Amino acid sequence: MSEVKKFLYVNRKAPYGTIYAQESLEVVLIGAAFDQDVSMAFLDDGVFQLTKGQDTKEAGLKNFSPTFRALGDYEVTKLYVEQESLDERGLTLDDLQDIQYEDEDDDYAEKPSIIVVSRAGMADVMADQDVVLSF
Amino acid sequence: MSEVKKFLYVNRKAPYGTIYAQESLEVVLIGAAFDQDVSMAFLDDGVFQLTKGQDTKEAGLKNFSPTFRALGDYEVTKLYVEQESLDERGLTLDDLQDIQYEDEDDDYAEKPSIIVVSRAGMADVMADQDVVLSF
Amino acid sequence: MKFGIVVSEGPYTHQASDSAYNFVKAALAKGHEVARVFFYHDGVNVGTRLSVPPQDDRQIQEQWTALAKEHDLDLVICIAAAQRRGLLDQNEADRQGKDANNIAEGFRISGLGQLIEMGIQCDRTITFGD
Amino acid sequence: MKFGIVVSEGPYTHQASDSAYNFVKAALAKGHEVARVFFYHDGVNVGTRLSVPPQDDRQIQEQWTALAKEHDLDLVICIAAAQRRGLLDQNEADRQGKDANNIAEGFRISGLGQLIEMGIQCDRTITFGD
Amino acid sequence: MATLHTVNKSPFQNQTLLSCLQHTKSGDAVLLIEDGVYGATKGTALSDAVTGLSAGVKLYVLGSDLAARGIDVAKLGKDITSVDYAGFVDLVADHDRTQNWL
Amino acid sequence: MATLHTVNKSPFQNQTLLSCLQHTKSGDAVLLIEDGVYGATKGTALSDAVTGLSAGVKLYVLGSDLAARGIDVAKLGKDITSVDYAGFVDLVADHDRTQNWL
Repeated sequence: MSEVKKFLYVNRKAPYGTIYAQESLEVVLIGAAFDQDVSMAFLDDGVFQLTKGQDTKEAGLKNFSPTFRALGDYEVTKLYVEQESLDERGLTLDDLQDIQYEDEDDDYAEKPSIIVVSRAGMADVMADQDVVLSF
Repeated sequence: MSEVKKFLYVNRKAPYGTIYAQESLEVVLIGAAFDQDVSMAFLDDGVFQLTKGQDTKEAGLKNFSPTFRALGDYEVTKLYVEQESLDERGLTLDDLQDIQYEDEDDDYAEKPSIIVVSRAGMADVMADQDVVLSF
Repeated sequence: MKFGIVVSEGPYTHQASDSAYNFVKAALAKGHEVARVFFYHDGVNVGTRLSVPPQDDRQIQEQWTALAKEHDLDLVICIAAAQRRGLLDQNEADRQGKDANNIAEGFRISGLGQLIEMGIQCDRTITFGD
Repeated sequence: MKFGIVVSEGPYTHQASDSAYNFVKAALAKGHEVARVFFYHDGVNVGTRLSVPPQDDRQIQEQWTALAKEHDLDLVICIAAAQRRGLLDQNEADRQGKDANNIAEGFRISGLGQLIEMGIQCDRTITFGD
Repeated sequence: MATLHTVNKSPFQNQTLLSCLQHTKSGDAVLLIEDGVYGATKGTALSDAVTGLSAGVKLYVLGSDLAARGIDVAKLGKDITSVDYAGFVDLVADHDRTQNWL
Repeated sequence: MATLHTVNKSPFQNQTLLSCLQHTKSGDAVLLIEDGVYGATKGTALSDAVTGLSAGVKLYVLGSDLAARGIDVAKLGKDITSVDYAGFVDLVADHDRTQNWL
């Protein structure tokens, strides 16, 4: 495809209470086939989507959190997470899943997909896009 | 009907952005036929439902705000409005519709249906109910 | 004790109908009576038989239909809310001149009076919504 | 300029589909192109022909169908979101073994790829949701 | 004549929990469900406010919704009790009315 | 390379407007629509916060949503401009991208 656009998927909502987080991921996975420059933003309650140890069995819901770890296989490797959003919610990077991708330009070395940025840094990421889709 | 219960309809959401305010009113109108002891509570963004001068024509929505003035005809005469919620939103009683009912025990004198209460007073109203329905 | 349940949001989009389902199951398991489940607002969409959720996800409508069958539950869809949202039984389809209906087994369509009646007759009324 | 529109909430329950409709009309009136309207999440419910809103209220589905006819708009309902929520055309009903369909005239069902393609091809993408 | 209140929204996004707590009476209980469970953890920007507004009120949280969201019970604020759906049913039965803050 | 942000939720109920304003860049515009228009009035518990976070940002509000809610334009905060849908379309066209805060 001749034109490559910068797509940002903005995730500001917690998982499970509403479907937006899950249906956002479905867009990202389909979108990966289009060879665009894809980033995901996690801020506000969106950072809750990435927590590890989610166990939905007793609640009777579908656990979609393992899908985040598969994003690297779809070449979705830039997951921007806002530091202030983590802090306000009492979370650290240790509370989040370890999401990695294989860097084909570096002998397939495993590298972290999560990029922690400040609020100002997140604003810079947002301002650098062609298409911003919010969930 | 032998049993009379105290029903409270709690309205905490703004009108038009979502349908809850409108469909709450539909419940109240139907419920009026059941001869229960009915009150309505307006707090948080619910106080916005009662503002006067709503004109939905250009927005293409249905203006349901005149229905509040008809509540008296359905013998729904206790509309509790929280003072703190008004204050936070920069509203006074003058910004609300003048909603009245005819008191059949007082020679059909027109009396105001809106009862402004403090937050503590609203908590007292809530604690004095048999059935609380939230919208 | 006699419980009445209100479900105010649609399936999958909100967790409300899942929470209500879990609550009803637990109440029945404890020997309580669930006199009625009243579906209002987008909750009416729980009662469509046309949904085809992913096979690895829970089947919300089928769960309710099965629970209603097992415990003879009264699952009532509000007619006014259903009309706005396009949820019809055959009777309503005929009345409105529509060429199809989409209600699932175990649900019935009725008026808002059923909600008030539920509140009057039940010891507790609990709403699951947004 | 070429606009792509996303509608993410259902009719009446949220104002989103009304706002999108007003925006599309204004964009067309100003001579812009609206390349596609993509209905996602509960937005798929805008496309049911079975709704019967009160006669004194706006008829949201009919408004969209009429606008699509007048301006040859491409109204696309996401297939994955529609399956969860019970919005089907005849083709999907046949494929899923369902005995009815409920899609309205002027809408078509297609995949999420149509959303991405819209984002790529349009100068601006605007979402109306919750 | 005590009330069971339920709250199902994240307090980081929505004011509902704070409004609920400001309308409780001494002896009431508040049960956090669905996204409301995020209000039950300690060490957040809101935990002091939740604690401060909860005097005289018993706080509960639905365990299955905690687990779904990956929140360990060790992260709960003190005096917050995790219950299952059977416990939820008991709370409804044991209070005179339920007020669901939507 | 400026952005048009839209916000459609009441700031008294939901944190979205404040989060949006904290992520704007100088030269951006924020358009309040639907229940978001409640963030545009002066003399509220939030008007100082909105003003304080809006430095370098142009604030707009959708007039038809103001009218639907019975808000007189005289109640708007200063430097907040009311536009119609045609103005909304122009704002989208005149900025490089639109970010809708949902």
